Amino acid sequence: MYIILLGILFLLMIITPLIFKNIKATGLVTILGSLFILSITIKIIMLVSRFHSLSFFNEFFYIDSLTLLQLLIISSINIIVSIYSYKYIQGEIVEKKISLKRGRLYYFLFNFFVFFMIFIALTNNIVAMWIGLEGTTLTTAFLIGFNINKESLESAWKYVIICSIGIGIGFIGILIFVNGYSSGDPAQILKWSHLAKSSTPQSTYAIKIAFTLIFVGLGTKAGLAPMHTWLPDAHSEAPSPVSAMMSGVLLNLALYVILRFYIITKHIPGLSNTRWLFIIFGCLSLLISSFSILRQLNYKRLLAFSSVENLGIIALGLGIGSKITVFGALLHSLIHALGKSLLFLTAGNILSAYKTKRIDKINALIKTMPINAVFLILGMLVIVGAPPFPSFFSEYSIIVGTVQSGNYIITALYSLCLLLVFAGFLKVFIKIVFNAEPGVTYEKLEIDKENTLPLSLCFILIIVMILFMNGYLSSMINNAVSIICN
Amino acid sequence: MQYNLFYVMQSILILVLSPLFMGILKKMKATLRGYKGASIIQPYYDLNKLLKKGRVVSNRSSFITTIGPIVMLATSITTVFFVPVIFTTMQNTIGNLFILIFAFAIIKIFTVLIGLDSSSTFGGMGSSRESFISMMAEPLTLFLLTFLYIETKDFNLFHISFINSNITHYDMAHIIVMVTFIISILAENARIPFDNPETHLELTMMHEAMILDLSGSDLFYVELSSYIKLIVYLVILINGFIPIGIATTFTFSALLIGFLAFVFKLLFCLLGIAVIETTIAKSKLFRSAELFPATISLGIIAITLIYIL
Amino acid sequence: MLSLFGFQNDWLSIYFVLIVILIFIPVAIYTKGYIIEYKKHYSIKYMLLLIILFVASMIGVILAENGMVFLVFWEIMSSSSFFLVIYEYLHKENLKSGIFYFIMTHISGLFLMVMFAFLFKYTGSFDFKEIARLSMNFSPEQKYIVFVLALFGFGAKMGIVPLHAWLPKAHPAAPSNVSALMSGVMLKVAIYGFIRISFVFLINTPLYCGVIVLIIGTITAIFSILNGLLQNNIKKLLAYSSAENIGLIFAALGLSMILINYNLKLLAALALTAALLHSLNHAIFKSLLFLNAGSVLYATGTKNMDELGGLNKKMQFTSICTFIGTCAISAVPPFNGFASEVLILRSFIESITMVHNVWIIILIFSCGILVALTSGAAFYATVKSFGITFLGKPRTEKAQYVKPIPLSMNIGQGILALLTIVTGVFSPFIIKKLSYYTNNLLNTSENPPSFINETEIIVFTLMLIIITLIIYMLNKLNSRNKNTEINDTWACGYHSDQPYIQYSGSGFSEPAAKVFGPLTNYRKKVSYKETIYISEKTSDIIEDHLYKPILKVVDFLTTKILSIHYGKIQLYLSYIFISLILALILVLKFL
Amino acid sequence: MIEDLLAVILISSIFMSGVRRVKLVTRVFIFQSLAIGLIALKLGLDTGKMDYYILGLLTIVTKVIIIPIIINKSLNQLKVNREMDLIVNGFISYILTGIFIMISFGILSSSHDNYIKTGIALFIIGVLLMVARKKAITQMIGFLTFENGIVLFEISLTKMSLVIEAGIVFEGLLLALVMGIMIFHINKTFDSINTDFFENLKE
Repeated sequence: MYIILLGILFLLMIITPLIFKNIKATGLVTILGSLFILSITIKIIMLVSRFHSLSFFNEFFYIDSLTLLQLLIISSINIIVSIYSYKYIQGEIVEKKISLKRGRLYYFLFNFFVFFMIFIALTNNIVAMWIGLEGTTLTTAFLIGFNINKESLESAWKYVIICSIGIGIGFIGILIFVNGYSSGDPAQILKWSHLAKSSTPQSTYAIKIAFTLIFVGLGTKAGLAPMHTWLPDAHSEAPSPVSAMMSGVLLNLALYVILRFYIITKHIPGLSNTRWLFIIFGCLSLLISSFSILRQLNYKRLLAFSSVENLGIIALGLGIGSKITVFGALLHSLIHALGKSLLFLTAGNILSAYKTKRIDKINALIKTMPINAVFLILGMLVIVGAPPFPSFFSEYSIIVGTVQSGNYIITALYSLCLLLVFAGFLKVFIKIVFNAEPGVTYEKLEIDKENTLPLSLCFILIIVMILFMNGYLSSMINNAVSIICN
Repeated sequence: MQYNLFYVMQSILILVLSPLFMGILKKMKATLRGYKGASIIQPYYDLNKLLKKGRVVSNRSSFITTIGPIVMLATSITTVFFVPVIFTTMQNTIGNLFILIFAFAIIKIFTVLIGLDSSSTFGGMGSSRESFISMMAEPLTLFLLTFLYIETKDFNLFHISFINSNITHYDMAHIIVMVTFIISILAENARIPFDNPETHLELTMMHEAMILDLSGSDLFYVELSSYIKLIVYLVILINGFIPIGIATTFTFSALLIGFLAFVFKLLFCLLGIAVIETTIAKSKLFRSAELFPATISLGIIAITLIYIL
Repeated sequence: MLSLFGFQNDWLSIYFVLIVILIFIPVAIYTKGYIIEYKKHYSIKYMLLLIILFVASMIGVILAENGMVFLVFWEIMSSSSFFLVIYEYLHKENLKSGIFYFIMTHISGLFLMVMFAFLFKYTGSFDFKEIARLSMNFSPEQKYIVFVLALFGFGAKMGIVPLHAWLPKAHPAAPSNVSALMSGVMLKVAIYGFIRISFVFLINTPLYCGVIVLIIGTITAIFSILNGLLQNNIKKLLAYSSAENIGLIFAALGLSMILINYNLKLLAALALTAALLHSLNHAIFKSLLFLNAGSVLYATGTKNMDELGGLNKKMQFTSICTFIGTCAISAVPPFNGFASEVLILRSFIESITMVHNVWIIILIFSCGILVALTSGAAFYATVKSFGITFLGKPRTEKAQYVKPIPLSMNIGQGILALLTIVTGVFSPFIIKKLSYYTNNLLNTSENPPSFINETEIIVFTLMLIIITLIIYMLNKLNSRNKNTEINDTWACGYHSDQPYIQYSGSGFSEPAAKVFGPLTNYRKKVSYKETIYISEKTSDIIEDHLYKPILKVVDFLTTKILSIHYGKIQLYLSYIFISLILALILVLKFL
Repeated sequence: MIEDLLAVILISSIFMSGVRRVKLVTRVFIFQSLAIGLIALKLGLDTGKMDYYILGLLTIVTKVIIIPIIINKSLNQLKVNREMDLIVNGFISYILTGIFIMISFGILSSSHDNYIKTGIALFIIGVLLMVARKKAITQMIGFLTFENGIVLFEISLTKMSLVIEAGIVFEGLLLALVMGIMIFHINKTFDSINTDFFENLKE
């Protein structure tokens, strides 16, 4: 029922920009639709909390707590971003940066993008997950190259090539993976819920290869280093709402797909060591991104690197694999989505006010754009893991987990990277917000008040998360943890 | 009760006689240098003269100059009541060495600040040097305390002199620490080789430079306080290290012996200072600063000697 | 009552909470007047909010009974103090030092996080009671690990060498009321944490832990006070002096740890009492001095003592308060610095006679010498700061035309000055109370003797006051019919009204610079340009030789790692394939 | 028949790795795709399963007809349709592909599945085209070659449901379309499709 409802909703949302010429109406429809999606998500959450898991359409769709987490992330970020887009696109059109047609294209692609993400989260079919990922590549490729100029085209091209190769590799992995189970019932073989329960495959060797291919291939899409190279380019060039969506949700979702395969792989005897892939690539991502953050000239690029870093943290947490770290990783994916969206959207506001992404061109934001400055600082605190924000607990639980499992080197490395990221963030954002050049008087900009509703909404969600962290949220995450750790 | 009365009396004795001892010191120096010198009660005349004079105060001076000399004198008078002179027992509750040592810090801080108070060049110079010297001399105080504590397991000077009074044979460490303390006395009381108390030459003076802008009664207080301070230091030296002969029972003969022994030892100490001051020239500030590392290593040797030998 | 809310209520926490509150009240009163100055450029509500958050989080840290709660409050304390440090953000250096501070404090936070993770690993709990119950039975290695992490974690916050570099940067940058809180209270919170870990949890640490703490504490004390001595910025000098006092406290703690190891519990309790008392005393007099520095800054607009001088005429009350603070920090009786200084020296001296290991004796003795030297240097430094700033003649116009100080600021200073005297005179009673608790903590079987003769210091004080009054009366009598002439200071016949004939701040500390110059990287340059011009510079050698190389390494690595993102898509693709091949090899061969 | 077609694929692909002219590469690619499509059709004929027919037809329609049209369209706008300076020149490219294919065949020596072997050869060549060439269009063809390899894998390894297979092929087509549109825009903005100009974003 709900799935059909969702499908119809998306159909409407996708068609609207094609039919309606009015950009405002399209925007409103999108906001309305995302509201509906959120309410459906909440409804589904309530259902699942009662039945533990649900499946629809001959198990083509399957919902458990892990899915719920993704759904929650997608739908909450979606509503924030669609509210943001409403003013953003209008502003762009008013400033004659884009034509009306492109504005409608934006909504078309954006809704498609969201559709694919929800599809990935809901589907039970492992190949369908892949299709969904490929679909997000297709839609976001245009969204990244949205402002057709040299930089955005370059980044879009890199994105398309690198991600399609990655996804191609992942697909080979999936093929081999499925082949490893070919003795089973052909009707069931592509179903994740079936695979997770099924007995050992014919060849664990093939599964090993397959999982590595899947990990590296889809890891490209998830932005794990050293396959992350497309990410800073794409995130810095895409329109800010798209960056927020990609950074907060899409990367996470790609990791989610890997995780689904990992859950299957993990239960095969002798293959639980594949978790080292998570640890190694997680650490690599942490290292590379944290050092890169130290010397960035472009604040959106900085945020992109931070996404790599946070994905590294999540991967590390999943890789360590004890209950506490997995809990931390899942919690972190949630708070990172919110925090990073907050930062990207604020960055978008700053970009539209200053027309530059260069850090050294922006000073004394607290004087010129006080509201955005406050959100920027708050977002920074969320991302670097300052309490009482949940990111502190998620990052800390990973420290506890690494110590508990005896991987002290990883603890040291992890702490070092956290420190470096902290230093890098602090240097840049404190400079942007507080630094005042002597002899310059800073006037308050009118644009400051524009488009702050989504920011405050985002922050309210974070506050809500703090409040619910010990209650419903943690029980939901704990359910998800038990799916992974079993 | 009679003990306490006697304590007060012996302390008042010191108080009253301290200018006399300074006169004796000056006389000794003069004799050693081969001239006649002033009478030994000359310091009383000097002090009396100062007391009679009016004050000349710098228009820059502050409450430091107003209260400083008074507090300095009061402090040094107070310390006198915290030391044994010719009689000591184990019953006494006051007389902790820490309080004595730190009480001199009151005098020091006021002298130094008075130097800075009148905004003259000399004062600043004197203060700076005095602070420097006293900083370097600080570890020597520690030696004193440490060593006496090792010997007697006590910090009370009355108890220390009581316990030490029957020691006749002094070991090496004892002598070494005594020497370091003597150096410390010279440094804290602005004697040669650290400072020349007689001249008013800008290159050589420290203590005099600081009180250069005082006059009249202010100068009286400061001078008297410095006399008393020197004598108290010497009393600590005498009764801490060589208390032999000090009265430990409250009989007339013992008190007499104690008095004679004390006077003899004090005169001997003054003679020692006079000899040092006539034979050694005041050394450069940084040269004299070098004396401290030397003394510190001496002290370390002394303390380790106790443990290794 | 407190434990109802999951908070700690043993005497240690209560004691430190008392310190926080004791300092906070006068500082809060002071703040009322002090912030007027900021109205023009900055938001006042923001500052008040942050200060309340800051103080509340400190109390939270102290009262926390759970590792997580502790860490949360700890981090909130760090972030709120950071935003307070950069409160005057229009000055660029403040931002820089604020960032440096926050990074250092984050290092501290990370170490503590790892430490609590280890405690969790060993005991399976974050609850302090549970940890305290199980931590006694730790193996020596486990104790070492926890101890080292605690040392770095709390040490970075306290500012022990070599992690002290943020202190002299952050304190001058922060508004003075905030520096008073930071130096007076926040450092004590770190000390509290360290005591809780090493005395309440670990109790019997291995011998070398104590040795390390003792050595580090002593080095911190002597190093920072020699650096502080050469500063001309009042607040920087005070910041270094804070590090020095922390070093002293730390040395006393180390001594106590060593003594516990030799089962000399009574003496250990003495050293611990000394540390605790000094924490209180330092909190009071250092806050007082920072508030005074704030008043000077408020009135004249400069922190550089070479531009000041002669403020006693126009800021009588402040100068008296500063004088009291200076006396306290120079351990002049009967002010409060004296009592704890005596206790510290006493514990050093007594332990020399009690310990029976020659090498430990030599260590304690040499540390004792350095501690004594430190107290001498502290005297030198604070006399410099008071004398140059308040006495003599105004050196520049800034010191000539001063703003009047609001009443509330004076009240704040006055309360603290009063506290300095009260806690000094009544220190024996405080010591008695404290030693009761420390003896309890260390389980000494014997009855604790009184560490200091209670009557003596009071007798001394009373005598001093009475004699002073008598002399004062006599002086009045004596000077009744004599005239007092008030004149310019005689300047050997030159113009005596020239302020530059006075000793400057750097001149005052010149002797020390000559002897200890290499320790502080002191450089002097004399140049001739119309007149002789002398420029001096000091820098922190640890910053130069430890921090900068590390930064260089990080910089180098950054350059190398950044060159990964070369911009060529072909290269990027090859990364994917290389990592694929490597991952395959890894998975197939090693896993 | 199938073996012959596989041979065609291998030969064409090795040729692809060293050819400089973009048009020629495209033609070889068409041949290759056609062969793959034919293989799928032949398999369908042999086994009688609908899946193979659909796959074969879809492959032919998209890769032999639609995608070449897209490529040609973008090629027509180019001034230079020749790889000017290769990162790895033709000679070495041939040798490299030979070596890599040899190694991969060596690794797979235990398997007798020629589809997989050929598929891997296609992967290698696709990757080579993407890594060692500078023109965006060559990279696109490299990617499509890579995808052809995937199709061969698919043929060999699994049987999936119709919808899914259609989805996969359809997405391949869409991707090619997206790339084509991008090349069009790139050519318009950069006045070239040389990826050497793609170095604005670094660090």
